[in-house]
Amino acid sequence: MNILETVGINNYIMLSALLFCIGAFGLLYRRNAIIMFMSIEIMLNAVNLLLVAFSSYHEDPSGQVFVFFTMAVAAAEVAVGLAILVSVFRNIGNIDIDNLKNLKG
Amino acid sequence: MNISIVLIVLLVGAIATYVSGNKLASKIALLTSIAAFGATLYALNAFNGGENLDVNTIWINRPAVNFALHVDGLSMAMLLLTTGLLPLIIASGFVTKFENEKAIYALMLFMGFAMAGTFLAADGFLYYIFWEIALIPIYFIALKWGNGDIEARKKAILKFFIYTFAGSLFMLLAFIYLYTKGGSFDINKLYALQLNSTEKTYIFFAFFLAYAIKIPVVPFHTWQANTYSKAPGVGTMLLSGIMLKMGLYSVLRWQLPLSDSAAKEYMPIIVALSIAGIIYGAVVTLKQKNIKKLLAYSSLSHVGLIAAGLYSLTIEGFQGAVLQMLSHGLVIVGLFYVVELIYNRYHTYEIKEMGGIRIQDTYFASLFMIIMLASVALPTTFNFIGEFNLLYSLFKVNMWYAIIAGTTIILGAFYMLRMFQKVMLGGETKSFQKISKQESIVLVIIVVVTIFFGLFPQPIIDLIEPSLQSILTQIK
Amino acid sequence: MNTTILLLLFAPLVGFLINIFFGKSLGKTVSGVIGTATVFISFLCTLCLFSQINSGAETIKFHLADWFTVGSIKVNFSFLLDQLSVLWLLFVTGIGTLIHLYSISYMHDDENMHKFFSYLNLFVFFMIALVAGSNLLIMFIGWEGVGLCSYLLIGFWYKNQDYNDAAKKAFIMNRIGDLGFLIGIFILGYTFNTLEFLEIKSLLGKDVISPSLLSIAALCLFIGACGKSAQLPLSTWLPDAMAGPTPVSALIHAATMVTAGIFMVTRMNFLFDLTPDVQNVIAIVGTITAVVAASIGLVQNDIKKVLAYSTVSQLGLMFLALGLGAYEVAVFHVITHAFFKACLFLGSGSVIHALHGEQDMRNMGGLRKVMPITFWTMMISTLAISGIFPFSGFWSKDEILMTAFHANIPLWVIGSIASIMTAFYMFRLMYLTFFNDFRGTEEQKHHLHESPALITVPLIILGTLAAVGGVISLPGNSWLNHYMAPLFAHKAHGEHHLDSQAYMLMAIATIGALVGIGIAYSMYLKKKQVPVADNEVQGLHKVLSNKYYLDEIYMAIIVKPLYAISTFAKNFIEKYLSKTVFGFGSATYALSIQGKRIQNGNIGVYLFAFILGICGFLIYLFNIRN
Amino acid sequence: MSTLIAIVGIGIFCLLAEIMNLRKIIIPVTIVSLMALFGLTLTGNLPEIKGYESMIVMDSYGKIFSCLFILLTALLVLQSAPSYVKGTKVSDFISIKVFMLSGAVAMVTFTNMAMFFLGIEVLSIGLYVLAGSDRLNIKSNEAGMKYFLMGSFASGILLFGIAMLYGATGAFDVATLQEASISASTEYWFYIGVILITIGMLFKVAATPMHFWAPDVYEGSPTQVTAMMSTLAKVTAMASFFKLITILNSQMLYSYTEVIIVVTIATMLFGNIMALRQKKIKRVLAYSGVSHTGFMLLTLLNINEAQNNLLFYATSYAIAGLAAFSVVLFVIKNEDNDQIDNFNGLAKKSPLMAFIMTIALLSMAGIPILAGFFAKFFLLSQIITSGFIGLAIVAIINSMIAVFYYFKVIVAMYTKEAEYEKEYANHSEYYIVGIVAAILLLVIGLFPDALMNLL
Repeated sequence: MNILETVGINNYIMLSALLFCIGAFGLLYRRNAIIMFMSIEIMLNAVNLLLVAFSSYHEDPSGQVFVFFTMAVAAAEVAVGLAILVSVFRNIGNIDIDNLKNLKG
Repeated sequence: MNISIVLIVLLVGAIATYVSGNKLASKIALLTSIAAFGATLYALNAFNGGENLDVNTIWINRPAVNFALHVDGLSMAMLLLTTGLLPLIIASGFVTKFENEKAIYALMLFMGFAMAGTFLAADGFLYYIFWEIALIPIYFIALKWGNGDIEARKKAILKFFIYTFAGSLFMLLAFIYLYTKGGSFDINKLYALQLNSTEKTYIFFAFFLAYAIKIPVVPFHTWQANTYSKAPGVGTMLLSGIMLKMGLYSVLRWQLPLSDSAAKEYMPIIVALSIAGIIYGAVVTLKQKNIKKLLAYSSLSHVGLIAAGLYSLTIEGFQGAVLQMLSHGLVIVGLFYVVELIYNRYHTYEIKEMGGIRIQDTYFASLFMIIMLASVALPTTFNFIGEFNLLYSLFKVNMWYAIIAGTTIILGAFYMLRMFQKVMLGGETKSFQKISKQESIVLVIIVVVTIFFGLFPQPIIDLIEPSLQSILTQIK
Repeated sequence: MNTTILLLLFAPLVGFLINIFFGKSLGKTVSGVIGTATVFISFLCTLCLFSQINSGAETIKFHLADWFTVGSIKVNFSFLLDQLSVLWLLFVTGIGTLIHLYSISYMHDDENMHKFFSYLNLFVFFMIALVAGSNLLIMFIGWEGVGLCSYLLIGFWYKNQDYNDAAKKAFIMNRIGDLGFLIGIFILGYTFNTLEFLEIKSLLGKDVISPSLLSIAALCLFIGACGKSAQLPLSTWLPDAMAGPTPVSALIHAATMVTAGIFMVTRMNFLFDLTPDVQNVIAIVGTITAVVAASIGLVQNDIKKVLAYSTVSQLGLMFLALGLGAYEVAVFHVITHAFFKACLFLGSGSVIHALHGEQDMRNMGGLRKVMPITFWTMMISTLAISGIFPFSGFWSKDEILMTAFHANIPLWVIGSIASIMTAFYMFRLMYLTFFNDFRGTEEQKHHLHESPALITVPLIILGTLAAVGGVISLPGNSWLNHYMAPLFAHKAHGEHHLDSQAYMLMAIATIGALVGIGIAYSMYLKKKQVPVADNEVQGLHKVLSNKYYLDEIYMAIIVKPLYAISTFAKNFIEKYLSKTVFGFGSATYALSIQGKRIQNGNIGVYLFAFILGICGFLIYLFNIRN
Repeated sequence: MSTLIAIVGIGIFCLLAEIMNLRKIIIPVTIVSLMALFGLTLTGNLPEIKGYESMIVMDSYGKIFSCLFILLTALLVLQSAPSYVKGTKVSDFISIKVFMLSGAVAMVTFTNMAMFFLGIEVLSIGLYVLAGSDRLNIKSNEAGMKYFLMGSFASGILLFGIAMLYGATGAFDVATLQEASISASTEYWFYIGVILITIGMLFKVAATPMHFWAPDVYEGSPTQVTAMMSTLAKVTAMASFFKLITILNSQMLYSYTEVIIVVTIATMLFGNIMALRQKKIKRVLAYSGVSHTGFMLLTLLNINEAQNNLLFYATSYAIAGLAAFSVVLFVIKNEDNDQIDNFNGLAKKSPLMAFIMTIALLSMAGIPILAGFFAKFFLLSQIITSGFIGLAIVAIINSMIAVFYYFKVIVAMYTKEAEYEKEYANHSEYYIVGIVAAILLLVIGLFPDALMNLL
């Protein structure tokens, strides 16, 4: 509680927005699938941070509960993503996303 | 007894035709169409006896759409045209061997069903549905059984479809707009709607776009010649004989009464446009080398006159337009049938490859000539009555309209006689197998009917007059 | 009475139907006889009616059936038999019978003889409808109907495309006139709400219509008459129409159909009387036509063409009379003209028959001895047309010129010149055909013969009529004028007193004719000149033999441009119109290609677009909000 | 709630059946039980189970859409049956599909954003798996990868939006959010949240400019999965989007409306124009789906009156899609080749299938008497009533453009000759689904009232 008062909710929002943007730009600029996954994780964790901050701000636990949901979902997502990645790797031998350009037009 | 019986006969007949298989299909289709004609005649009798043949049942609650069919003289006349021509068109299909006969005959009947429905519908929504579904069968008929190179045909017919479809979508918009205003699609309620003049103008042009493309009025005609020349004979007959009358009929039934003030305001422009179409169509016709295209453009010219009569907003114009719709329907079917007969023997539509037919088959030549003369509106043919009324109505609007539009009787004679000369006259060049009795029946019927109504048109005039008067009152 | 009228009307129609449906199986002679008999029945009926309708008697109105209504106008199949129509019917059916008779022999070699007779019968039927109709539309039926028959008969030998061209031309030029007629009908119908002659006549008296509209109506009707009666500028079809068999030329293009214009103007005389301006136009057009056609006739070498131009010229004279309001004079000339011109055509047919189709006068000559009956009947008719006393043409032409003299001296002068020319070219025709030595091939010479009785009998009858036809309207004591008096509002123009002026005019006319004959005599009989071949003519002669290049001019200013426009429209406008309309389609189609470039399969691009979208959203919404 | 539980039960049954070696009965049992569930849910005879703070409430909107989803899933499962005949993975895939259905139902019945989020993730993750399920096919891999990357990006944005909503209101439940959306004193975070959620949902429904994934993923995925994406997933996302907007933004600001209009127009145009030149049937259907999304987005302009229209449009679109994909599956036996050329001469070989395809395409094109016509009609009358006449004209122009590519397929079926002897996947399941869908299209067209009166 103390921390929140000293730092201020706006800064939390800014921080998580910043983190979110870092994730987004990572996704945009990097071509390595693993790094892209990590970027997505950063984005999701930015949201988690935000949720926790709001939870604290509102003195309401449901935000923190939601974080658990998010983490579960993120884990599931990454699991599926990695599975796809593995099969991509098996097929083309690398994980450079630029090689995936067969579908277009 | 109500009028839906005709629709039911046609629809059931279409299904029966498809089910019956390729061998029987043509016969069943012919029987069905004759039955539908019989039903129409029966209905006509009842109608003349003062019986109420209308149907009105609720179909959809939201939006309020009724399955409403209304019979008045005008609808009756158009219905007669549709069901009367259908047997002729089907019979004229007999000269050609189609693959998958059951499908084409079923589609023809289905199209007849849709067109008859269009002429009868007294509910805007129902009307629109009939109007639109009439497009589907003709699209397939032209696509599947048409002639010429498949790629070119495909393109031409798709253009036709999209073009007409585009026009009717604007009509749909207009209908929806009217519905949001009045909360009903019922024709009488739509008539009673109070709209301001801006709204009427928009409504007028939305409808105009749909009908101008369908009729077609120059410059919206670019689909026509190609489609006619690509479609098979029966398709062309359906298109030119009945389908383009849908547009003309709709002008009378829907556009003018719903947008009266705009109709009056823009009358001179639209009439002038139609008249330009007459001349333009006739001029373009002159130099056509393909006989089907020639007839298509001639049809453009004739229909321009009908449209001019309609938009002149006079009783003579209306009357003439309806009469001319009927007579033009008959005659153009006859002409296209003649073309089919020649095509079956010469396998070409190019005029320059024809000639010297009269010398080999004078009977055929005589029938062709009478139909050709009817199309140039020789007195004592049905077409004359209509053309006279139409030109007279234009005269009432403005003498110059009549004079300019009247050049159609000169130019019409010019291109028709020229065509006849090149196709039929001259010395023998290619051998022409005489047409058989069965083949000539359709032509004989057309000739007899054309001359009969040329001499005794009054029953038809009496039939349509009251309804046209009431439409005119609605507009005025 | 009604039976008579029905019979009069429908006998030729029945003949037509029999011939068209059963003619082939009936055989040539039978179909010819049926064709002739039915027209003869009509003639008898007409005689019967004629005996009942005399001057001043009530006219007969016969209502056959209702036809249709246009707005408030009722149009019925009804017929009006009065002095005018009966008179006209008399010579239509009378001459018609003779020409049918003639055709039995003349057309005997043609395989489609039954068709020929059926068309002729149909023609007579329509002509009767035209003449006997009691309203403008029935007249119009007949009007277009005879045009149709004319088309069919000119193109009777349809194997030859030139003939078909001539037929087509006749039909189309007639249609130009028909449009005028139709507009005239519209004006009258619109103004009077009726198309019945008698009703219009009675309504015209009341002052309800603006004179200018009336003038336009009259002018339109006159344009119709121009088309049918081959007046300038719609005259060029008639000479071409000579492509048809000669009896057709005699019946349709000389005696009956081409006079329909005159009939119509006479029928509507009450209208034209009210529009002096239009009358002037008629007179001028008629006069010009008379002289122009006559001048062309001077140099024609085709025997039928000469007669055709002569017909045009004579019709011009009739219009001159009409324009001057002398309707009965015009009618008189129509009748005498019918006699001598029919005779001339049939005579020329006889000549052509003898020469197996040769029509060029340069290849004739010396036929006088071989074909005496033909020669003499034609000679009488030639004298008649040239206006030599006492043959019929003298009286009728003289009355026209006399009327012109009283009304307008220049018109009289021009009309007189036309008749001098007439005398010249007619005698030129006679000399070239019948005098001197035969100039054809040896083979033709062997086969030269006088025609059979079926041909000569009509010739003799017509020749007789041409000689004595003038008696019906002698100056001073005109039966015709008297008979037709009830039709016209005013006192007949033709009743000139036989004063010294009249005699002087007759003398001038006769001298003029003699001068014409004299020139022809000196050129073609004494000097035995033969016209030069077509490619050697020069100067004015060339202009004349090319008919003042009228056809070429029409070709250049109307037909060619029309074709050019048509080609332009077909190849250019249509194409680009279509391209414009479907340009929208092509444009979207082109966009589609560009779109496919963006969708390049690179996920980075997709994400970039995504993020751009987000940014756009946020910026737009927050800018608005703040 | 009980519907959801039942669905999950069916899914678990599928998994258990594998263990118990009952593979053969999985599909029939799933379909039958789904149909039973459909009936029960529709008639409302299912006992209502309360709990979990009522995070799921079966209101009429949720009920009808759930029924639609159940019906679609049942048909989709039936349609996909032939694809799993040989494989042993049948229970996995069927259960994934059923679980996706549970996600879909959650997405329209939620009363708490957590439920919504879970639903959308269940649906999405299931789709990622299915998209990449053809492991050895590089295209399938690519489709899965692309879908996954972009989908999780969108999920992140969505989640961020939810977090902002939470930040503004301190609650996840719908009632509170709805109040907050009306109240004037709501913090601006709320609106950021709304916008971000909108963006996330626009991705899910594949609206321009977030639609780029759709054609690629549709093309690369196994066809029966494509069918699922283009019908169930799209309709679900749309219904859910609609519900979200009703909750979060019922008093829509004009600027927001403008943005929706722009997106709508762009989506319709982009989808239609791009579809024109496609040579592959799945891409054509993908782009056509994009344009249909544009049409369905029109309902957002009148959230208070348009739920019927959305239901109607969604139903007719999804059913037409089902019919079309039955035929596509029938024709494209070989997964690698989905060129439109494959349809050449279909009318001769199998008139019935050609007819079904025709009906489906005509319905999508909006030709009268078929369901698609009424769908468009209702939409048009809705937007005209609210005064967007210009938008209506744009919609109409799009309908015209659409005819081009729909008819391209029809032309191929009816006029062209097959270049070589082609073998079709002659499975009765395709026939059944196709016929049922075609009949439904016709019946809905003849009696549009029946569907319109459901809501």
